[in-house]
Order: sequence, then C-alpha cells, then structure tokens
Amino acid sequence: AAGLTAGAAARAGTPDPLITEIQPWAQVFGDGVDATPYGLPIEYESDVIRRNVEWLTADTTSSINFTPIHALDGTITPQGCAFERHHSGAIELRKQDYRLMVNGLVDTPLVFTYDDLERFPRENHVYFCECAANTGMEWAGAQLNGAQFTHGMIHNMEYTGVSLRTILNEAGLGAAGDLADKWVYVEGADASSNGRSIPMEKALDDVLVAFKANGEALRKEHGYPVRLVVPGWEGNLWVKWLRRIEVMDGPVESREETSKYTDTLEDGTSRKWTWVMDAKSVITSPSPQAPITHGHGSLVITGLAWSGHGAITRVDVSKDGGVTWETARLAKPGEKMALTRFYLDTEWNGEEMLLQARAMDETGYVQPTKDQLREVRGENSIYHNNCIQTWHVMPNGEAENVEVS
Amino acid sequence: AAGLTAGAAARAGTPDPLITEIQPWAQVFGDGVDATPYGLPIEYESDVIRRNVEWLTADTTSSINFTPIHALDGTITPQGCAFERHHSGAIELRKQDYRLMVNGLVDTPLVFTYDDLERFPRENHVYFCECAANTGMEWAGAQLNGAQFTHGMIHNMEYTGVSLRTILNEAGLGAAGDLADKWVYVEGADASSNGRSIPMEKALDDVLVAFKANGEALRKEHGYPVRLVVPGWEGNLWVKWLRRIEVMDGPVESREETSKYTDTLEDGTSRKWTWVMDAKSVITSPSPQAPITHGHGSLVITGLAWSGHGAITRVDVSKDGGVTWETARLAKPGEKMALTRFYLDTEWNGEEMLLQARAMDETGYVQPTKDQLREVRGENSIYHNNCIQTWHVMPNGEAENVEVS
Amino acid sequence: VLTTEALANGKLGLGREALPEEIAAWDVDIRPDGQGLPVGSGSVADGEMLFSDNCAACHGEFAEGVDNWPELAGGEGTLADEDPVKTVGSYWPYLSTAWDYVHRSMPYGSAQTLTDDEVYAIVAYILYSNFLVEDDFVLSNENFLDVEMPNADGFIIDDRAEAEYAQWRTEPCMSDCKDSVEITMRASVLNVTPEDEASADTGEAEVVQVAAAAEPAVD
Amino acid sequence: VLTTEALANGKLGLGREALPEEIAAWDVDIRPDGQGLPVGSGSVADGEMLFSDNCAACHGEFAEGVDNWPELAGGEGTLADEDPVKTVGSYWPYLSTAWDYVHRSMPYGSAQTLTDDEVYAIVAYILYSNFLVEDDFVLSNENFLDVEMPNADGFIIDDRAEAEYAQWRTEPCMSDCKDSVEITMRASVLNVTPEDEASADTGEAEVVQVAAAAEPAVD
Ligand code: HEC
Ligand code: HEC
Ligand SMILES: [Ca+2]
Ligand SMILES: [Ca+2]
Ligand SMILES: [Ca+2]
Ligand SMILES: [Ca+2]
Ligand SMILES: [Ca+2]
Ligand SMILES: [Ca+2]
Ligand SMILES: [Co+2]
Ligand SMILES: [Co+2]
Repeated sequence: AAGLTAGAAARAGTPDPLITEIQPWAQVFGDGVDATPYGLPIEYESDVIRRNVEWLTADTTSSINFTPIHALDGTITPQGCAFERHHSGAIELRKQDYRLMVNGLVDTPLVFTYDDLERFPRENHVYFCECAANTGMEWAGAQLNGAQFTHGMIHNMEYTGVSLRTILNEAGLGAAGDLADKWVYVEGADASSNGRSIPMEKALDDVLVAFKANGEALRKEHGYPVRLVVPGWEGNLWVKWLRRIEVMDGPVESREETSKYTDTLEDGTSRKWTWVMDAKSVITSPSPQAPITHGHGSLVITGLAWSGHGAITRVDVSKDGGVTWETARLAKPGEKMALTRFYLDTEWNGEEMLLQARAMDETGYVQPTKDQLREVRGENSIYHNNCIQTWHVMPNGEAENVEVS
Repeated sequence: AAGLTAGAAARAGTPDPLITEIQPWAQVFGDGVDATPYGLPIEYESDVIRRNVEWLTADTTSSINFTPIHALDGTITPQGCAFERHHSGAIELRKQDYRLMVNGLVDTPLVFTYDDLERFPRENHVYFCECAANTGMEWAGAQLNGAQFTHGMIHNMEYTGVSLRTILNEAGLGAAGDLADKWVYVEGADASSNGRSIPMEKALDDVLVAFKANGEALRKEHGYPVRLVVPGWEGNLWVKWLRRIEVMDGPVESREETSKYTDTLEDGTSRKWTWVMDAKSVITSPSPQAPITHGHGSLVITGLAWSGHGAITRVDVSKDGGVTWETARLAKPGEKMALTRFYLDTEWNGEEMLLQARAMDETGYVQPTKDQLREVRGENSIYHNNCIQTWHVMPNGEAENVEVS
Repeated sequence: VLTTEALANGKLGLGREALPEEIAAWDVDIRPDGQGLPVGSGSVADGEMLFSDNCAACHGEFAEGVDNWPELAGGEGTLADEDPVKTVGSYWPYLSTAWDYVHRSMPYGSAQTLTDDEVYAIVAYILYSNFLVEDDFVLSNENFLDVEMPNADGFIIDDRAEAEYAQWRTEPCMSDCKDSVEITMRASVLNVTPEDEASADTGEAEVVQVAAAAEPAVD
Repeated sequence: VLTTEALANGKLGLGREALPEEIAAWDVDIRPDGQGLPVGSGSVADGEMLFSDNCAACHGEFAEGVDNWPELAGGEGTLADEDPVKTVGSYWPYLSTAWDYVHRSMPYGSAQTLTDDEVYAIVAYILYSNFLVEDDFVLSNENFLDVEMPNADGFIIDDRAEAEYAQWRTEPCMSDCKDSVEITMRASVLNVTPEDEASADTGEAEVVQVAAAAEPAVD
C-alpha cells in the first residue's frame, strides 16, 4: 500500500464485494449477552499483549513485562495489558487474609483488615506508574526495537483508595514528634517483601493506599487487594500487596534502595533517593512495532508524555532528528502525574523521518537528549533514562530504534 | 460482624496467625511475568461480572446484560464488565473487512477503510453510555433487587476516535444546503443493521466515530472495530459496527425510533425523539448486592451520578427516604456527559435507613422522584426512568430495593 | 478528481468515492414518504404462506407472538391501558418502518434473505393480521402510502423541556421535605432477581409469569 | 481505650491495636545503625556450608553468580569502569542491607526459612567471598558495625535539581537546532528484540551474549 496516494486509492473501479455482497455477520447471529460475563479483547487483537524479554532476567518471577503502548491510544491503560514487575512473582492473597499493620513512631500501632480500609474516606485519581528502569536498556545505545520494549514499563490508571495521610492519622503521629526528618517505610506481603523508605513529606502529601484501578479491584499482578500509589515517583515505591507501614526516624536503606534504584555516575559514585520520574515522552505510532502501512498523504503521529513533577504543558515533535520542531496538539490539558496523549496531524509522502518527541512540564523542565543525560551521568545509571527517543522511519513506512548525532 | 463496635473489635486478645505465622505467599513464588500476557481479574472477584436476566427477553442475542456497578468504584468502567446490548448478537468483524460508507446529501459519497479512519485527527473523551431502558423495569414498582439490575445498563469509558464532523466534512456538506433541518442516519453492520436518525446539529457537535475505549481497541461486544459515541444521548444511538452514515433531509423513522425508544404517556400518546438522558444517580454501596458487612461505626456511602445535559454539580443523599438530605462529596468536579463518583463519609449504628441519592446538573436540573415522573408520564414510558432510587438498609446491614411514599 | 479538490477544501483526501453499485447495496433504508421503496408488490395470500414459513415460529401464525417473542398484530386501542399492547397495527406510525425492518433485519437469524416482492407480501399479511386490509389486498410501491396507520397521529416530539425541566429546575428541599415516609413496595415481593445460575433456572416458569405483571421491558 | 480517644481526635476508630507478638513477627527490618538486629552470631565456616546448600545453585560456590543470577562478590574498583560489577562487596554501602535482605527475601523461593544465626553465618561468608573478612571471622550483633563496607562513601543524595534541572529548564530550540544529523546506532545491529515466541526461543543463546555487551539491565 505504501507508495499509493490517497487519490489513487480513491479511484478503485470495481465495486467492493465486502459492500455489494451480503456478509455473514449481516445475516446471522453473533454472540449472546451470556457469552462473556467478563470479556477479553477480540481474537484479532491478540498481538496487543504484555511481552517480556527472556534474556533480561534469570527467571520470570523476578522479572518484568511491558505494556503494548505502541498499540494503545488515549491515556488509560487497561489492567489486562498493564506492565508487571515482580520480585518474587504475582501472589494470590484473599481479602479475608489481608492485614495491614501500621507501627513504629505512632501513638497506637494498628492492624487493619481489608474491610477496615473501605471504611475510610476514599479518593480517586489518575496517575502514571513508571518503573525507574524504563528505557534503562538504552543507555549504551539503541537496543530494543519497539516502543513497547523501550518505553513500556509504564501504565496509567484511575485509582480509588485512601490517603496514606488518613491512615497515618488514624494511628496518630504525635509520637513521631517533629515530622520534618521522619520517614515512612512500606513493605509488601510477597516473598520478596519489597520495602522502601519514603520521606514523611511525600507520605503526607499525595500517596494513596489503593484498592481499585480503573473502577475494579486491582489485578493480582498489580497487588490485589491493596497497593501503594506514589504519584510521580518511581514504580518500585508503589509497593504491591502492601502489608506494613512503619514510621521511622530514618530510611531503612533496604536492598531496593541501595543495591538497586541507585544511579551510578561516570566517576563511580552513585546517586541515591532519586525518586521523581522526570518529564519524558515517546512517539507510540509510527514506531518499530507500528509502521506506516497506509501509504502516502495524511498521517497521525501520536505518543505519550508524562512528568513526575506535575502536569505536561507542551510536547514538540521533530521529523528530522531534532533540527526543527513543531508543537504537537495535546488531546487534553496535562494533568498532574498522569499520562498526556499528544497528536501531530501531518502528512507523509515517503520521505525518511527521524521522529522525536520532547516533553515539557509545568516546572519548565524540558526533556533532555540522550547525549545531555550521558554528559551528566555517563552510561551506567541504569535508571531514570528519560532521554528523547528517535525512530527512523524509512520510505517503506517501517521504523527502527536509532540514535542520532 | 454487624453489632460489634470498632472499639470492641480492636480489643482482640490473641495474636492473629495471619501475622505471626509465615504465610505461603511470603515464602514461595507467585506467577511469573509470562503467566498472563493479557490478564483477567483474580479468581476471588469472580462475582464482579456482567449478568443478564433470562426472563427479560426471548433469547440472548437480542438482549441485554448489566454492568456490576455495585462492585465498582471510581468512574472508569473496564470494558470486560461493561454492559452489552445487542439486537442480533455481538459479531466478529475484522479490521480488514471493515468499510464505512458516507452517502446521501454529500458532495462526494465516500468509502473508508479502517486504516483511513486512523489517518484523521483524533480526539479523546470520557463519556457515559446509558441505555434508555436503564431502570425501565422499575416503572410499575420496585422489582429487581440490586443496583446492577436496576441501574447497570451504563458504562463510562475514555474513547479515542474521529469527530463525526470531520468525517462529514471530508465528504462535503455543500450538497446538503441549509443544515438546520438536515439529519444524519447511522447504521450498523450486524444482522439487525440497527439504524438511527440524528439531527445535524448534534452530529456536528460532539459525536465521535470511535475505535478505542479505555486505551485499547473496542471489544467485540462494544462494536469492534468502530462504533458511534453520542455523548449524553441514549445508548441505542451509539451504533456499533458502524457501517454507514447518510445525510438526509428528514429522519428515517426506523424501527428503533418508532416501535422502540418512544415513550408512551398515560393518555396513550407517545413521545418520540427523546434522545437526552436526564440527570440521574444511584447509590452503588450499600445496596442489595453490596450489604454492610463490617459492623457499626464508620461507613462510606458511595454512588454514581451523570447527566446528558452536561456536568454534575451536586449530589445529595438522604438516609430517611427523602425527609432530610445531606450534600455528598464529589470525588472530582463533574465532567460533561461523564460519570461522577460521589461519597458520603458517615456513621452507621444499626439503624434502618432508606437511602436515596439526588443528582443536580449544570443546567439546574434536579433528579425527580418516581412519583414526579409518574405524574407526568404514567407508568408505561419504559424508557428514561431517571427517578430517585431507594434502598432500605436493615439493622443487619442487608439492603432491599423499595419504593417509599 | 477527489484528491485535488478535496485537499483544496481543507480536506485530507482520505477514503475513495463510493461506487453506485455499492451505494445501492447498502443504502436501502425506507423513509415515511416512501423514499427508497423498490418497485414491486405482494399479496396478503402470498404473505400468509411466506409468514407461516419464515416468521410464524416466533411471531405466531396470526402474528400474535409466541412466548416472549414480539407480537406484531393486535392491541388496538390499548395504548392508554394499564398494559398497552404495541404492535405494527396498534402502535407503529409509518408503514415504511415495517417494510424497512422486515427487509433488513428479519427473519431473525437469516436477515436480508427475502426478495422485495416477498417483503411486500409479508408486510401485506401483517397489515391483514391487524385488520387493516382485506384478504385480497396486494401491497405495492404504488399504493404504499394509501395505507392508513391507526396510530399515525399518536406521537409528539419530546416535550420534556416544557413538561418537566421547567418544573424540576428548582432549588431542592434539604430538610422536613415530607411529613412521613412509608415503604410502599419491596422487590422481594416479586422475587424476580436472578441470584445465581441454579436458582434462576429452577424458578424460570414462575418468574416469567410474575414479572409480566410488573411489566419487565427492555428495548 | 482506642475508640474513645481516637474518635476524640477526629479519627474514625478503625482497625485494632497491633499486639506485641504481631509487631515482632513483621517488624524485622534492619537499619544501617544496626537497629533491628537480633542477638546472634555465625561464622564464615558455617556460612560456607550454608551458602553451598542454600544459595550456591544461583549465586555460585564463591558468590560469583551463575548465568544470569546475581553475583554477590567481586567487582572491587569497577564502579567507574565501562561495565561496573556491583556486588555486596563492591557496591553496597551498609552491611545491614545484606542481613535484612538475606533474612527476609532469600533463599529465593523459600524466603524466611533461615534462622538468625544462619543469616549471620551466611552474611559472614558473603563478606569473606568479597575478601572483606578472614576465614576465621564470626559475625555477630556485637561486631556488626565494625565491618567496613568499601563503598560506604560512594553515594550522594539525588542532585538532579542542581546538576540537571537548572540547565534543562530553558526555552527549547525550535529550528536550526543542529547543523546536521547522522544515525549513529541502530537497534537492528544488536537484534535482541523478541519477535515472537519461536524466534525468541531459538535465538536465546546468541542473544544473551550480545545483549550483555549492550548492558541489558532491569531492576
Ligand atoms: C427466530 C425468531 C424470529 C423469526 C423467525 C422472525 N423474527 Fe421477527 N423478531 C424476532 C425478534 C427477537 C425480534 C426483536 C428484535 C430486537 O428487538 O432487536 C423481532 C422483531 C420483529 C419485528 C419488530 C417488532 C416490534 O415490535 O418492534 C417485526 C415487524 C418482525 N420481527 C417481523 C418478522 C417477520 C416478517 C419475520 C419473517 C420474515 C420474522 N420477524 C421472523 C424474532 C424472529
Ligand atoms: C533459586 C535462585 C536463588 C537462590 C537459591 C538464592 N538466590 Fe539470592 N537472588 C536470586 C535472585 C533472582 C535475586 C534477585 C531478586 C530480585 O531482583 O528481586 C537474588 C538476589 C540476592 C541478593 C541481592 C543481590 C543484589 O545485587 O541486589 C543477595 C544478597 C542474595 N540473593 C543472597 C542469597 C543468599 C544468601 C541465598 C541463600 C541463603 C540466596 N540468595 C539464594 C536467586 C537466588
Ligand atoms: Ca471466534
Ligand atoms: Ca489460582
Ligand atoms: Ca437512504
Ligand atoms: Ca402498567
Ligand atoms: Ca522497624
Ligand atoms: Ca557501559
Ligand atoms: Co530512582
Ligand atoms: Co429516548
């Protein structure tokens, strides 16, 4: 199809049998309303799934898979294809067996059942969750050929839950004294008992103890029945199967905040406590897994932008690897710590393109190039690679992950 | 549990073995990241499904099922449990086999492929879709015992699609002359070829030709690959498997807009062209399928409100069948033609309650009582029953669908 | 040519011109004034046989309906009753709707299998079943608009704005809104809510009956 | 009592007081200053045997790592190299982290099966494998803080605000932003992207090797 102009396609001379002949689906029954009490995508969309990369990890229970962002549009990520990261697999934990302990520097250490949590005032918010290692395989060069693999450690859902502030207040923070130097340690119920330390200021700000995502219960793989939601901060802090919250006078410096999720700089020193996910964007289509197949003429370039610092205010798109830029259209005004969808309604006539997107957030932060990042950090940071991504679109409409000068 | 105070529950004397004994899920692996390329809800949530009511219809291919709204929170409805209404079953229509025709009073009649549609500028919007028959079984009295059955013909999704305006413009409306008295007829590709007439003013306003819902492709049962989205207007107009759009100088007066979706008044005359869904609300919990099981003390009352006229501005809740009212908390400011979640954070100590919710929208419309509706319409309208719903909550926490004086 | 002209008008030049054969295949809707009707005809007598073969299993030999399947005849004068019976004869304002729907959507499960003349004949028979024509009647594109539909004047355009909105857009009462409240009806009296697969199945016969009294309706 | 007091403070009186035994069961995190460490001890010699039985299958007899499973020893002085090797010895700033993690999360697949003394012994062995203690060393809660971790001073607190934000919060260039653009690297050179189940499986051996060169890392 590539190479045909829309005009040529329009001059088809013979009637289309899909129109002139009565098709089976226009005559006989489809499925009844009892066919799928809980439905899945249609079989023709079977490629829109989470994928994992076998060679990344020793096994699949401490591993990751990737959201098929190249095939999605809008901003909400369905739970069914939202990426998963486990450190000991996705566990099955019944609501009846769920307990949440709050202890440490609180007035009264407490234990909550799942039912207790549903009795606190609830909030609803849409937030993105990005793994700090998203795009981490790309530090040393273009490696994985698809937006799903380079940028798919992210999802965006509407959460329902209780403010962590409310939960802490129920236990009482009087015993903590001055809150300025206090921390909250959060820990999961799975065998990895992943635990992270969060400064009190963030804990009392916008953190949620969530039990629903996109209207329904959290999925098993996202921490059913209860996970933490830490808006704008790296996904590892979003502890799943949350079982314990401890108020402390310092951080635990657990394995997940020392051995991992620290960012080694060129000189061998490492940054720690790099919690915020900086502003970032990626073009989801066209992209290596979503080539242009429709020929020349009108083309929609689209992608996602987000920032852990707040709302996205602008996204620019370049077709020439960063020499010139056009400002894209945001589908809606950016919302704090949530995915923003952008579109560039444009035209393509078979010319090669080096597609890039560049996000800006409400703090004025401008997404950097990979070279800018490398200059400050070297190539061994692993985490927080929020560089501008380049797709090379070829005359046949196919696209490849590349780096440019 | 009902009858225990929270304080009493707090004085449990023996340590909970779920805490003091190491549980299996804290020792061994859960599922790996290759377990569910596309996931479903955890087995413990197997009751959160669409349900149909066998006696309502002669068979299941022209029938309806209901969203489990009693078990959902937030505002987004997952596609997997979003209600379905078919007139000839849910068909399987591949994107390659999809054609959309625009004909009638247009400058150039056109045929689009699915790929063509993805080349127009796209929009993203969250809208509710309510069947005009939602709550229709309740006109003559309290009948179905659960919010899922009384109010579950509704869902709320983030749609991605092309404005119908854009599509019509592509075919050219010059030939239509004065647009004030023109109509657009829309028709589906299934065997019912459900067709409806929409006045041009609405067609050029906010109607979408949509292909994604909640980020991913429409599900088969919601019209894959393309459906119409008609914000605020009755669900029957949201034609699924959309195959044809004709610009006309009058309505077709098809079966779905004469025999059905007309509202018969007490004197036997019937209203036609009743497209807008008036402001409405329902308490989803507590409700007959979501009784209070947690005993006395703190209680969260929650529900949904929506209006086809625009944004919800306020929801009031009554515990005494409408004698006194309290204004509930909206989780977010209402958005036009989208579901709004409300909460009343309150206390319950075993007293009987007659729970009601009353929605107000930005036009000042106040949701009426069933008696108010009956006074104007009688009991045979079938459609557009947006009355205030009453749940009778009993001392044991169970709830029943009732009518009150 | 589409592209040049279209792009000149700020269009995108997408899609292709629909061919006449294609429009003819899909543009088959029939309008109240007869627009869209093909040339053809069919008699009540032919219609009776065709209806018996293709339709009666669901709609009954006399179009009176079988079980929960729709009735197409009867119900004259019931629209203001407690339980209106709405059929082609008693309710439908336009005959075009019947021709259009039978032609496009019926028989259920084998839609679009009838010829135009067969549709004329079947619609003639439905009219006959409703006592609207004699047994020797032949319906055709020429006499189509002569048929008078009894409820043609039975519809008004949505008047909620005047009849309802005006009176309900008021500041709502917040306290002492009524003197007393009594429960006047309970869902458990009818007991027609599906509980689980098992109970719904066993209770079916009884349920349909009771529910009919409470007018279940979904459309 | 919880309820009265709690409600008085604007609390909801939800949950119940955690019992000491319960807190003891779950509050087992260990802090850099040794807070949380139980009384106990374990020798390198015992640790060697325990490690061989419980850990070596994945982490190697000398904690050097097997295949893709993590190495726990070695890598001293590599942090500024092109390919740093990060282990307990070369990278971890606090010994408490090792004790805490082994105690709570290892052995992988049978977490929380080790006694406190076994954990002391295993951690002693990991130190030994990293040449940080002698073979006769016995680790205990008493000498725990005496162990010096080589990279203890290797961390700085997130300085992005100063090192990056300040320079990147500028008005971005819109045109003529560079003189020329060349493609400097292509994903197809490495060819490590999974395409479908079949190709991913057959290419696995080769893939791991090449990918290692490009530093795949997920954490
Ligand atoms: C297998 C059962 C079945 C057969 C056979 C069948 N129908 Fe139907 N008919 C239905 C159903 C079910 C509906 C309602 C469909 C809906 O609501 O979407 C219906 C609806 C109708 C209606 C509209 C009724 C109303 O009140 O709106 C007409 C008219 C009709 N059928 C005529 C016919 C004719 C004529 C035939 C034969 C040529 C036929 N049907 C064959 C099941 C059947
Ligand atoms: C079946 C394989 C397996 C066995 C047996 C095993 N481990 Fe591990 N170990 C792992 C995996 C996988 C990880 C990484 C887990 C993650 O990232 O979530 C790990 C991580 C570690 C780490 C952290 C490594 C780092 O760089 O952050 C330490 C320390 C460790 N293991 C020690 C031990 C000890 C001690 C034992 C025995 C008592 C043990 N392991 C047994 C597989 C194993
Ligand atoms: Ca199939
Ligand atoms: Ca299972
Ligand atoms: Ca027409
Ligand atoms: Ca009645
Ligand atoms: Ca502790
Ligand atoms: Ca390197
Ligand atoms: Co970080
Ligand atoms: Co209506």
